[in-house]
Amino acid sequence: MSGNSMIARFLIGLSFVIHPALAVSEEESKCHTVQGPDSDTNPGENKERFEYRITVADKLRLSAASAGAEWLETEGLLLRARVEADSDSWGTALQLVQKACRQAELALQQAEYESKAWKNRVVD
Amino acid sequence: MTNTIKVKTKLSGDVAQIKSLLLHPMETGSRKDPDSGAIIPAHHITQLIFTNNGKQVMVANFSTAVSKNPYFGFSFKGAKAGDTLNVSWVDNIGEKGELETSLK
Amino acid sequence: MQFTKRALMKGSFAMLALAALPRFLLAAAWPEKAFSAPGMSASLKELFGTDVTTTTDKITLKVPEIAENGAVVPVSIKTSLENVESISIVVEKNPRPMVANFEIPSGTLADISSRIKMAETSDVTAVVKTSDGLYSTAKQVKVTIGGCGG
Amino acid sequence: MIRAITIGLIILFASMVFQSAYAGPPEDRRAFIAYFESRFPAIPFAEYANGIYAIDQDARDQWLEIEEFPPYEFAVEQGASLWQERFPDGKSYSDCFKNSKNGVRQNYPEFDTRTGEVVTLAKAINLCRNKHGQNTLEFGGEKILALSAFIAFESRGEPFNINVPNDDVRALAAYEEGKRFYYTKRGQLNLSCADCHVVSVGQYVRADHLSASLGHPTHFPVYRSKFGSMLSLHQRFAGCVRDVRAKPFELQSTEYRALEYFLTYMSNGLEVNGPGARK
Repeated sequence: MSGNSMIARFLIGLSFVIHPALAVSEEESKCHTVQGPDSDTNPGENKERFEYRITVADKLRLSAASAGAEWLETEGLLLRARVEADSDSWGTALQLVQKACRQAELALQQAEYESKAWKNRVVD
Repeated sequence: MTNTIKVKTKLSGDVAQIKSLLLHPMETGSRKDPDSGAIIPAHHITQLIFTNNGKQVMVANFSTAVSKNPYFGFSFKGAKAGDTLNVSWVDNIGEKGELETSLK
Repeated sequence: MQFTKRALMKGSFAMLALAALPRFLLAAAWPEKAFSAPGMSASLKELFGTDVTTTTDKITLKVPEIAENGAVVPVSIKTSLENVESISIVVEKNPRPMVANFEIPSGTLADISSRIKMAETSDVTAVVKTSDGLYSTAKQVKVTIGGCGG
Repeated sequence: MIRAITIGLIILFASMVFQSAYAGPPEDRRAFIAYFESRFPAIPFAEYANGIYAIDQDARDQWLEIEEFPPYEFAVEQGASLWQERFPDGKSYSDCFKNSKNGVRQNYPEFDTRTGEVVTLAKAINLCRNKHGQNTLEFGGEKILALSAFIAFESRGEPFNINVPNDDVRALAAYEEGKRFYYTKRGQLNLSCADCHVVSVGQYVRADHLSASLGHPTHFPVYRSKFGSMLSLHQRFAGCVRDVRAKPFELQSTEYRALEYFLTYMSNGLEVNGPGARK
């Protein structure tokens, strides 16, 4: 890895920087995609929809955690989602859940891939 | 309790080399508490004074921009083994520290 | 480079704690105005009555080129100038540029070292007051934002 | 003739497979050291104990200035007085750490064949306290850091001598777990310890040079200028894990203890030079 690409990796920061072969496609994803703010909201059903999705996301997060692969911000995103939901900001809440859910999914994929891949990096 | 002052002295002829390390937070007064968000008030050493056998050999005046747990080193002439070196500091809220040692 | 137990222990055994005595009665007052002045020129004027200094190569200022950590920048100053009365460290870009001032009575060598905080990349200036005026020398120290650190 | 060659090849091949499949700790360590030696031919082995200051001259000069009178001396002093305290049963720490005259830092982490656990120095301090009816000190807290600093100080100059007993499969499993942790990419940045500290060693991360893994544990605990306080190796691990944007593990967790076991074994032969001073 060159110095520049190393720096680039750090600068990318908050975006997903998982190897392309690892990315979970939208079709495979267990997470619901939110198209934009409020596009997915529907008075009366918001609460139910939110609770379902946050449960899915949190389960994925816990699976990632038990694989020792949980990402730094995932739990925080879910906590923020809960705060938004409590103040009826359903659009924002669902977006945060989606982001956390995708993070958890990618973390799990990462753990699965790494369960074998790490061996290829051992200095020998 | 740990003294807030540590001193190392070295005599070469009649020159005493003094190195000192002080235990002090040296708060600038512009830092915020990460939890409460409240500004942490300035708390810093203002003067550090060295006397040798009662004669003042150094007065160091510090602002908040001297590093946390300050280090200060200097040398003076006319010293001999057995001289009494006194080191003392005072800070902006009136706290003090003092240490006395003999040169060797 | 070895840091031996012996070298350090020697230092720690040299200490002896005593009850506090009011040594501060002996010293001149802490120059509060110079330390709270917001600009380099103002802080020099507060302390010395003027901000005019003569640059000289007779002051040796040792600072790093790039600070490892802006919170702890080692600074050493010594000078071959005669009749030195005080040495000051000034960091131009600090919110309050006057960092420290050391009063040098006769018999004390004009040779000091300390560690200072720097808010950003700036010139560090050593100002030496002698019986015939103010002298200075300056060097730039780069302060960077670390990656991970240590 | 052909048969002899075939058999010879089979034996050769089998031994290669055997070797790579069963590369044990000593082989790992030799390869690890050889890697850094080929990356930095000018740096003598012993220098790796100085961490980043082995490869960054400007930073080294500043570090040496700090070492003129390092702020960790307050922690060493505090640790020395804690070490001398007597427990209510009349015993003290020196009763738990048998060969403490030559220091003990160099022997930790130690694999306890009785419990099957990796025991780090911090763990050993608390085990000692518990054995003599004392409460458990908070990991990463001031007291345990002061004791660790004092113990490291008393052990200076002793070469690390971590043992992975080859007659205990659990010891090898713990070592392997640490090794796996070390090479596993994690977090949003998808980086392993080795990505930064082996593959990209010496390169910049923003304004910092990446230090070599060889020698990483020798100087802990350290006084970090950034925090103005002492920091344990596990707190540093947590910092790195956070830096790659993964959720850190608990201090003294099985994961970090295994990692410390592996990493310190890699540094066998380097001298204890803790406590250290870092930016």
